[in-house]
Amino acid sequence: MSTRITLSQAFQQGVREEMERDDAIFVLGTDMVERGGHFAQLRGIGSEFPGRVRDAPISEAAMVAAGVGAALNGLRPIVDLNFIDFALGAMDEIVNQAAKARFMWGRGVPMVIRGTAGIAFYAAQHNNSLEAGFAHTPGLLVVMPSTPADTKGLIKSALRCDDPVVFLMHKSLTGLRGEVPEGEHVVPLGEAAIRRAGDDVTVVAYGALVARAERVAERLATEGVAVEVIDLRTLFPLDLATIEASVRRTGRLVVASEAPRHGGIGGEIAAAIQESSFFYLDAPIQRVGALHTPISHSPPLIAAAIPSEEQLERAIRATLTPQEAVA
Amino acid sequence: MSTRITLSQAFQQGVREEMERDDAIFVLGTDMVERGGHFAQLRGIGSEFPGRVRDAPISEAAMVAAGVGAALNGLRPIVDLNFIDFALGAMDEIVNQAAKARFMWGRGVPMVIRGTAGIAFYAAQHNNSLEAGFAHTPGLLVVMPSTPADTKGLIKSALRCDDPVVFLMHKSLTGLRGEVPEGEHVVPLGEAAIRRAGDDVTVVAYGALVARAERVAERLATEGVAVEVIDLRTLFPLDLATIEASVRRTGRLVVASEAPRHGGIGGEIAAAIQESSFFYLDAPIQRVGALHTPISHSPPLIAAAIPSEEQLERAIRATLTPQEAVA
Amino acid sequence: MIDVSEAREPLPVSLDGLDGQDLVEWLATMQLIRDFEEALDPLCLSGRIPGGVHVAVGQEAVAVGAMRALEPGDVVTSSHRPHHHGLARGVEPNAMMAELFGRADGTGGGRCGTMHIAAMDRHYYGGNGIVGAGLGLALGAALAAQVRGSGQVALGFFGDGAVNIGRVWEAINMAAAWKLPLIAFCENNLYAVETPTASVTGGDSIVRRAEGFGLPAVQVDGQDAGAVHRVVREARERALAGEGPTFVEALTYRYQGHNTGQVTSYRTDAEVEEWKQLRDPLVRLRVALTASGLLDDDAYDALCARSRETVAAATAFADASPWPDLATADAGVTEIDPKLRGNP
Amino acid sequence: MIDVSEAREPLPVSLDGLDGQDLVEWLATMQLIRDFEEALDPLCLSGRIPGGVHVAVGQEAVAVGAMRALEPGDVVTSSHRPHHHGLARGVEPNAMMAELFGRADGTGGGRCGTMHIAAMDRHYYGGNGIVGAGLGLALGAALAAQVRGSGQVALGFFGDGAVNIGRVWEAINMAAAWKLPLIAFCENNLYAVETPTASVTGGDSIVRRAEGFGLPAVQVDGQDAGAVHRVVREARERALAGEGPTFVEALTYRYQGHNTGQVTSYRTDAEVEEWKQLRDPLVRLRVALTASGLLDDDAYDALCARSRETVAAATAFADASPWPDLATADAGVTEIDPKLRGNP
Ligand SMILES: Cc1ncc(C[n+]2csc(CCOP(=O)(O)OP(=O)(O)O)c2C)c(N)n1
Ligand SMILES: Cc1ncc(C[n+]2csc(CCOP(=O)(O)OP(=O)(O)O)c2C)c(N)n1
Ligand SMILES: [Mg+2]
Ligand SMILES: [Mg+2]
Repeated sequence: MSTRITLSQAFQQGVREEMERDDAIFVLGTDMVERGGHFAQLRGIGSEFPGRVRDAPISEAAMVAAGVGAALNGLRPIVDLNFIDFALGAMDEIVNQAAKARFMWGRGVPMVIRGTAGIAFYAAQHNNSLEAGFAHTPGLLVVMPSTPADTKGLIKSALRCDDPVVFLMHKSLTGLRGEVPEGEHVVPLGEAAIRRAGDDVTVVAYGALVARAERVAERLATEGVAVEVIDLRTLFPLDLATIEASVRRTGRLVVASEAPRHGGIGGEIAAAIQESSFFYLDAPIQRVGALHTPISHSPPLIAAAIPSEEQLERAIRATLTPQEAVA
Repeated sequence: MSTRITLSQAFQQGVREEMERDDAIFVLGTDMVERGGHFAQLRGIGSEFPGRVRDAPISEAAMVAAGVGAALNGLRPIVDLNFIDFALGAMDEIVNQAAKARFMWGRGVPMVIRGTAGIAFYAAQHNNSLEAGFAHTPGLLVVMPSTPADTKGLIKSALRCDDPVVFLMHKSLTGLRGEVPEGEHVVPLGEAAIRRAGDDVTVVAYGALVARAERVAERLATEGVAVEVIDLRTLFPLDLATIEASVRRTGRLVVASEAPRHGGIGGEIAAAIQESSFFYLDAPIQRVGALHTPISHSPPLIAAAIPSEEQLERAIRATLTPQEAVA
Repeated sequence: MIDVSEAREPLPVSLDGLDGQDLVEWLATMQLIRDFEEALDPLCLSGRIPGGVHVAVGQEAVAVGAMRALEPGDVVTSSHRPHHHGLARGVEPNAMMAELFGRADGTGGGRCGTMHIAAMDRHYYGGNGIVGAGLGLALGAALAAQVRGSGQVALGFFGDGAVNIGRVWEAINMAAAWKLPLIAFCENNLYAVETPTASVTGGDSIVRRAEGFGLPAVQVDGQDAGAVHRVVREARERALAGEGPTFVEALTYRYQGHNTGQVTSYRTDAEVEEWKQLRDPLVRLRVALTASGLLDDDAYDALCARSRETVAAATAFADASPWPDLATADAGVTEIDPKLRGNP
Repeated sequence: MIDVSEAREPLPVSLDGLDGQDLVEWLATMQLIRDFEEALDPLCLSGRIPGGVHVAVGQEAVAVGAMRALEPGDVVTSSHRPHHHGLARGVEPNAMMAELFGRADGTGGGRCGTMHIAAMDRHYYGGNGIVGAGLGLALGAALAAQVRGSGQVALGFFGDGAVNIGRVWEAINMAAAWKLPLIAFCENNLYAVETPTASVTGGDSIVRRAEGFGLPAVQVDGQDAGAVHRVVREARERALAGEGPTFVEALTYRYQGHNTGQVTSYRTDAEVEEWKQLRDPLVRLRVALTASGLLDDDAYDALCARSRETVAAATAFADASPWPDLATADAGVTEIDPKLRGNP
């Protein structure tokens, strides 16, 4: 059985089922009890689980700290940070406390840090791409689903994980609808999904770029180019095995992300794959990402800063006809 | 004229000369006036420049915020964060305020954020490698010198730059001695240095790994392997042009960093170089970095987590005899 | 706060010692703010303004009263609810509206949008998307003012929700310890999004909390522009006399939801009505000006007409303004052009 | 604080209602802490302990008085100056010393070192390298205690320097707003590294600052173990009665420099001598116990001998302990082994 619901509702379904299963899950964030969070993502949960959802003051550092301490003392908190940008006010708590407790003390911190991420409205300070920084932080897991079904399946896994998971939900996918299996539907952390099979070029993406890559793949299929689209889903740990297997077949790789290209997760993937699969590559790995700039308010400026379908297509074509650079 | 002084003294010399040159430079940090900062790096400056050095409360967020606001209102602050790890308590101020002001408002934030970085004692919470995150943040420049002369030359450039510069000084290099030119010695931001020329393999490193790479290069020279060692010095913007020119000669690249290898700056360099210089590469680019773990207190555990000379050597050798992976 | 349990008509305002012509300008600016902001919701809902905005309808006296107590060289920073501050500081309505529309003629050429509109030439460092962060910039401006001996003060606005952001207290402590010329200005409109701030805030008084940091803290009726003006004026004088920062808590109210189109079911109609009927800052100022003969009905009508025209003209200006040049999307991020050496 | 201007001998302590045998154990633990910590400087300088340590010589009564007011199930978090808390909580001296040496038999197998020694089985979440951060973990433990109805309280230690870290006040506000069973315990030893905290702190009283956040705040003589014990006991009772958190400021003093081998030129010899002569927590407790016949000189000497033996044994144990297994350098970072799928 499945129902067609939004990504946000799928998140809620996953949280609800886990809260029914496990009394230790506890939700903390601003405007949670009545509104269900800034994006109403948990609307209703407050009254369904009295005492297990709490409205916090605007104190991101204390929210995360409270989550860490509560996790060490028997709860499994979801700390809802609203926009993930506000994690910047709680970085010590995330990086120095949550991420390091298991290593130092042998006790995990089962906590989900939820944040709305990706590029959309509200300009520079609400459109930071922090995922690469989290993925570089030993002790954190990082998740960013692109479909409602994965959102449910991944939040269930995150809530069963004994370590801190940064759970990123893309602003522009909140209302995305899709079939979501009812009941026990669990997507393991650390496993990518092949969204579309193809033997010519591998495209790795996550978040809002997955659908964009699928559309480009569809277009290129009409020209006879078979693009394999891999949705990372989990950003740490990366599923390099799946990417590697694909690239060893296609010989070509494009990695796409909405984060500034420079220093993003695409660099890690490109570096790892060229290292492991150098002799399988028929062309340089292409990376597609945002310009090295804060995000603007004006829609055309936003669009100019982040990867378009055209840009993705150009990158794919570049792997098909690599230019011998002039020596 | 030059004198043989420590990296810390070279920093001080650069700061002193710039403070003499420019009245707007102002120093803010804990224990600055008498002690000259936690590492005595500015000892004496407090009494030499009365009113221009101030002891701050332990309030990293307010220190950086004060730096940003003061920079917008006519000062050129040095905000000394002691260990760079404490920047985690000021991330919003660094990433959302300092880094974005010029983009949003057209006015730069001439501020140096100094921090002691790199891997050494004091365990997990005092040994975060934050440089990759800063380099991924549009609006920030990032510097990490490896010699006393560069430290002087780069702090002078940083203090003349109209944008926020994160200035990282390696814990274990504080007392490193070297010849430092007196007076006007300026090292431009964004230019790498070739520490040792060679035509067989290029090694790119920064911070404490530069000297390690030089020692390995020396050893390998006895076997007839000519290693070119490039010291990045500035981590953003990267001097990809210099690396590229070198790799196009050597055909082989190793990137070394003490940060966790996964997600570090090495990934960016490897990705960019394989893209720009794919057909010049004779072997996969190797990256050497720390294990994906917080840093321990115990010296052997620290040593096991970060790149050793042996590891660097293995990586260099791997580029000399690349293994055709089994298909 | 004044006890309103017996009041049936708008409360008086305190205009002693203020210049009559100035006060008429205050009312005109407050009217402009109201008309400007009331025009925004439909513009957002129709998509002409991309995204939503936080409007401060009901909070006009705070902005005008405070801003008119400052001098042109003083520094002001704002919050995520910034239009009233910006307009009171003299940001051009045309340029503000064009910025909201995301157009080339906006204050930031379309880069900033609602929360970052600034006027650096007026020492107005703009709104801030991060609760409490504007105060930090004001802190720094005050530090520079002290170090440079520039004779400026800096005023940072923030909401009641920000009193639970730790960095706000770091800034206040630093200003108090160093006797910086800072005015920490809390617009207490009782709610943070949908959460009554009192329900998540320890203690029963924001000013008492502030006093613990060693600076004078005054609560003022934020719907009385004159009263706000007086406390800011006094705070400014203290600051310039080297006596350090002042904390101001202005009791005010936002009539609309937190953001465009948002419901307000978390508060009672009676509460909203009481603020509108008895405390509306525009009505109160108008009544006082009329009573003292400074503003007759014709003059008031003319003022309102000018305000409406200004807003209409701003909307037309914004509509006519071109989209930004896409080639500049990543220009001016830093002074050094990183592309020079191959990245990014 | 007691006025000591006329005092010429150690001040009395307040032991009313406390059990005599308990008090002897307190003194023994305080002596152990002192001997243990006094042994550390030479061990650091000779390199047997890698890096330096922050010792709390002079602050023993704070740790013992507070810890003995808690129950085994209560949660405790510490700071960068953590050995006295750890030893008072019952961390084995052998395991603590081995950890300081970086050896396999240390509490953290050499991973933690001085600032992160913990005893999770004793609900002691260890020291913290980040000023003020321990309080945040205690906050969370108190939240879990409240939600789970576990009957625990949580106590978080921090220094006077931490009162200017914003997150400390975020935590205190949250605890006050939610009436959490938290004891926020400030060890005020007057200095943060070399900076007199008063010189960078607005207001003239830490407890007054705390009161502004809506919780009771008490100042106590931190060199009087009995007095510390009483305020923590009372705070614990309040917490368990659902009345919420308490802020405690204990006035204390560190005799040595901030970190191993550091100078103390920022304070006068007279100040140090006054604390040592009139307020030393061990001397004061011993004098009281002797006067009340609970401890004669022989028993005291035996207690001191045991303490010295314990420290000597711990040092020998640490010396004999092997280095950690290098193959585990990156083990147990997360429950999922990322290597499974090819990274990192
Ligand atoms: C650090 C941070 N946390 C959360 C938010 C999301 N947010 C925006 S406005 C707001 C409420 C602010 O309330 P208040 O300070 O009272 O200002 P008001 O909206 O009432 O003017 C919140 C939670 C934010 N922008 N920044
Ligand atoms: C957030 C942060 N900033 C700075 C430091 C560096 N530091 C370590 S201890 C210390 C002084 C702390 O003073 P106090 O809180 O009074 O504790 P005490 O050392 O007196 O016990 C400082 C500044 C730190 N560890 N964490
Ligand atoms: Mg409010
Ligand atoms: Mg102290």
